[in-house]
Amino acid sequence: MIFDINIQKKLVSASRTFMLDTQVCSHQDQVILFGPSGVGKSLTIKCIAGLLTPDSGGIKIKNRVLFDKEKNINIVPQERHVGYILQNYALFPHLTIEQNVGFGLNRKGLFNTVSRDNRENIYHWLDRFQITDLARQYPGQLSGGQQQRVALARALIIEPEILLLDEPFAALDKKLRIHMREEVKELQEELKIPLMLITHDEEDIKAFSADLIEFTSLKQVPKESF
Amino acid sequence: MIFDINIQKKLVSASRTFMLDTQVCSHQDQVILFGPSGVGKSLTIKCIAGLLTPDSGGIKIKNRVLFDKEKNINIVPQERHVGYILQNYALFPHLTIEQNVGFGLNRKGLFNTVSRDNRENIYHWLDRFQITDLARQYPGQLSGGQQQRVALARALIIEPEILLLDEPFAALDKKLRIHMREEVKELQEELKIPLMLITHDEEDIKAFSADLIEFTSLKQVPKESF
Amino acid sequence: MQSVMVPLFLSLKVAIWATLINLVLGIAFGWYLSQKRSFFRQVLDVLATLPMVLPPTVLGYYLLVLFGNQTGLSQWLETNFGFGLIFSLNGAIVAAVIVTFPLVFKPARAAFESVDEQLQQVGWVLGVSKTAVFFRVFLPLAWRGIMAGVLLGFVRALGEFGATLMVAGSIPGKTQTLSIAIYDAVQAGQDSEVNQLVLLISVVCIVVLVLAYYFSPKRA
Amino acid sequence: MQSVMVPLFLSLKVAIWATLINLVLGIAFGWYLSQKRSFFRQVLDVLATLPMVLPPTVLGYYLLVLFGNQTGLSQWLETNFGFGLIFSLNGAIVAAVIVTFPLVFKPARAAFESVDEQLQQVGWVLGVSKTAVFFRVFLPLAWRGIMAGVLLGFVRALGEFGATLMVAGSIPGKTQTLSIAIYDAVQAGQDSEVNQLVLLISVVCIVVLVLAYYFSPKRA
Amino acid sequence: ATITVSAAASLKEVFQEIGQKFEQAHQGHKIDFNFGGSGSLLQQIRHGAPVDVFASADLANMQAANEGGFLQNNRQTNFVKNELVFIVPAASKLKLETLNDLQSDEVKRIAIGNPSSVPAGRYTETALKKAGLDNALKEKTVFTQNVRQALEYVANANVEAGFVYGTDAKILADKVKVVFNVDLDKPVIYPIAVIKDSKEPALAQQFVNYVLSEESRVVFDKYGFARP
Ligand SMILES: Nc1ncnc2c1ncn2[C@@H]1O[C@H](COP(=O)(O)OP(=O)(O)OP(=O)(O)O)[C@@H](O)[C@H]1O
Ligand SMILES: Nc1ncnc2c1ncn2[C@@H]1O[C@H](COP(=O)(O)OP(=O)(O)OP(=O)(O)O)[C@@H](O)[C@H]1O
Ligand code: MOO
Ligand SMILES: [Mg+2]
Ligand SMILES: [Mg+2]
Repeated sequence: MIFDINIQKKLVSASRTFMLDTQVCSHQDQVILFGPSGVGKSLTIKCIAGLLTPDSGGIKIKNRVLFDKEKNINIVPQERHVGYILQNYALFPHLTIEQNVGFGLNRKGLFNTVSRDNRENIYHWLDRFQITDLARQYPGQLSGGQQQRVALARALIIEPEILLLDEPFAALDKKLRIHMREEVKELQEELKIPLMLITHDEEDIKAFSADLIEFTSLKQVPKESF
Repeated sequence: MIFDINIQKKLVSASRTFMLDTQVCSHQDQVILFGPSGVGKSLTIKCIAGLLTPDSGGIKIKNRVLFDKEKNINIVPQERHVGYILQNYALFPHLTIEQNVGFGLNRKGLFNTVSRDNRENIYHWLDRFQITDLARQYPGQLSGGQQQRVALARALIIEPEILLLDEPFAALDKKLRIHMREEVKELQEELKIPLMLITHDEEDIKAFSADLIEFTSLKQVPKESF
Repeated sequence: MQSVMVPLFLSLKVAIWATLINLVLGIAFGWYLSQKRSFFRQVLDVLATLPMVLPPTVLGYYLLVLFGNQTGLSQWLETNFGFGLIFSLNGAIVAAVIVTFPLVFKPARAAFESVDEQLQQVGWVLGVSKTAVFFRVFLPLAWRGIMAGVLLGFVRALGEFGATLMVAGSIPGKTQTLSIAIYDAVQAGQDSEVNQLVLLISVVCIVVLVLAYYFSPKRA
Repeated sequence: MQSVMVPLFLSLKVAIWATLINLVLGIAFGWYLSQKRSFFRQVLDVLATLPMVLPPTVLGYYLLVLFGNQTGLSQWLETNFGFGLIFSLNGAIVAAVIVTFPLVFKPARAAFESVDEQLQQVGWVLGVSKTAVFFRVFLPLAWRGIMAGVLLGFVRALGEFGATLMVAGSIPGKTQTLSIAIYDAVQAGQDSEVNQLVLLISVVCIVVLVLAYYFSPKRA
Repeated sequence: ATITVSAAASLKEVFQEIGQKFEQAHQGHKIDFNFGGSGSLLQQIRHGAPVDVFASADLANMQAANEGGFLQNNRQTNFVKNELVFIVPAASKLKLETLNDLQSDEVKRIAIGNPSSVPAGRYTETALKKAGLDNALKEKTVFTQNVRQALEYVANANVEAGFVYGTDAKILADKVKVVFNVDLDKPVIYPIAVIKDSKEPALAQQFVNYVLSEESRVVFDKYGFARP
């Protein structure tokens, strides 16, 4: 079993309670989550990255336990080694593209300077994603599709052990989308790391030979039942 | 002529200069902009909304001059009456969904309270976009697709005279995308207002009987030439 | 007890007026400075900050010279508005405003500068007037920083005594504020009275800070 | 001229030390308060703000009692660290820190609270340690608000004299800072010396503020 | 009517008591006191503060007021005299009997009002000069901003000795002890005067007269102020 996920989380906000209840079990190392807007795809991936702590259940990926409520295991995000792309990119606004992409290469340092060793690596990724000429820009000076590619480069450069991609190609034009899809596929196949992808794009579904997990909106429970 | 746009704008940033040079002329009241990432589609639409002032040229829509460098005309954003959806939504983080959607209904008031008259209107739009149960939430508590629908509702509720939509359905699942597309089409046809849409989705191109304007990346000039 | 209530009341009057004035002027000035970086605006910023570097008593001395009858200012105010500054609570309020102004406008400026400009633009495009966008988008988003400054200003105004003493004097029942009363009591070696007054001013301060805390917006 | 340089030097020493201490303690405290809303943290916030409400001279009086020979504190410091507080520049620094601490931590707290939490989380997921994320993401994003407070603190420390005077005394060449010298000159009616000293302290203040302006990040 | 009396800080307690008695004796009239350092009070008067009576703790400030033309009929009257006293903390075990004993190594710090602005400091400086001690003691002196600050240093035992007015020492009689009165060539004299711009000159003069009366004398005695 590569993906063995079973988590529950109650999110309470004014006048509404959302109940996340996800089961994902798969022997394949590629998994695609799809389904209507607001069913909890992004929240699920957030739990796996360690940014949201489920109320109960467990997360096991490639036999590595990331979270287990009963055994009281909860690996900190820093130790989960995931490549995670948020739906809204979340680039660091005060850093250049170069610094953004290189952020995770320096795990202890207190400065955002890019070392010479890392620079080569960073430019390699910028090249691959066709954003080399943006290296010295700030995120606020980039187009939507450019930002998305920066987010991808930043997540992939750290050689993660798991890839969690939340609609990673949504802002790209068709040609670029095909290119980036190939890049991700290649990387995944080369490193043999588990990949979890959220998408609304049928082309993605066709391109990856992934296990398809459909999220239905059934899990949303009206407030009264709590 | 419904769309008569001819604008130039030079954007200088560290180690890079982007030259926007857009010509869009169309007799149709629906126009779709498409093309590779970073060619200037979003910037063009921003100029039309009045948030970026071109260096030269003019913008005339349905014979209304919004901008004319030579005649020194530059209508302020408040008076352009556009329904504008940004690629990153830009919802007001401190306001509830209800307040976000109702924001433009109150043009002079100094408070964000929603009046009873407006509430009915707001809920009408929330219903149409299937986000009624989110009315009291804050943007930070919404999924990507939900945020996008809020941005749409906020832009459309003010009965704009021009619609400028920057990849408005990118974060929606297929079913919802079809539904929202229909909503926008209906509205446009009902109000007969000019619509300009940026998209990477071929379905959009098929669904609208729009004039297709392809942006090529030719206009990007290397720094040396300045 | 009555002898304590009068200075307390005077102190509150000074601090509340100074805070209200700062709330308007400080926010407006901070906003103005945040709108554009320019040499002129920076000069204004520095000038408005300068009074803070002077010992309050010295500042009070300058205010005395400025408001005194050697410049026409005092007489002009007096004849036109019946509004004296020397030896009056008005003088104490003006002194408190000048002393606390930088505490308010500087954090306000920083807070305004940190707000995402795009949000105000979206407000404009939605047809909402600039003033309304300021009140409905910018102000609430900058509120946390503004409040920090306003609270600092209030507390400082409550404790201010150097400049006040010089301009407004220490007239019991008229201009003797709580902090001047404390100073006097310390000078006179009246330990129990000092403790009583310090307790009182601390309670006022605590109450205001706690109230402000409960009315401040929670983190999203 | 020499008579002016010594107090100036002492003033700068006090203000710079106080600012450095505040830079560390104020930011740390502001950060701590911003991390979670709790009753306990709010109590700490209020307690640290309280000294501001006291007239500095009165605060100085309390510090004198606390550091003085009557409690063991002073002797203990003296024998163990050779570190006296009364009538020494150390005392002036401690007084300046206490007076300016709220000016630094309150805006810092507000600035930290306004930073998008998601960005720090992204930093963690990228495998970067909490400390490093603090320095590389949180601190730069909150820098504007922090700087506003730090500058206010510096200027105030430069001008502080009430509490300093009480604790450190006014020993020419040893603890007589510029602001105390100004006060003395005003009291003695030495108008031309007053103007000279005020000009000097203003120039120092202006230079620092302008430098800070040029080193502050531009708006994105 | 109401008059404002600006009086030196050291007169606070005694003037408040006299003021109360005056108000009782002159029904319908009220006195607002404004206490502060004599120098500050003079500055306020110079800049147009509405003051009716000025009572200074030294002759120099009153002199300056007179020269500035602020006194009615250029008239001023001396009303009390104070003593300069040498004090030590109540618990002090040091044997100090004359000014010369201050040179002892056991005396590390001496609190003195700043001679450039504090009258008491000026008197002290003169006395020390006369005894030929001013240079010898230079290293030990801590200048204070007013007399009361010197008193506090002694009361809190932060200094081994200090010079204050007799009336000050009386306030904290439980914390400081007076060792001896310092002999002065020029005595510590407090003058009082009606201000020229007074809107109630008659009442102001009445108050000055009351301060000079035998009725007030009793109160001054109680607080330790001598006849001029
Ligand atoms: N902080 C929160 N508090 C309350 N509810 C929340 C919070 N965050 C998310 N939700 C709710 O959880 C649900 C799932 O959100 P999620 O972002 O996982 O959706 P999604 O499946 O990714 O949808 P989309 O395709 O639109 O991105 C949504 O209905 C949302 O309103
Ligand atoms: N403030 C700025 N300073 C400098 N360059 C900028 C700035 N804003 C945008 N640009 C550049 O302008 C170009 C056009 O940006 P725009 O957002 O219009 O692209 P787009 O066509 O919408 O692309 P996408 O499909 O990726 O959203 C980009 O290459 C971008 O880097
Ligand atoms: O009361 Mo005074 O003027 O400090 O000697
Ligand atoms: Mg999502
Ligand atoms: Mg775009």
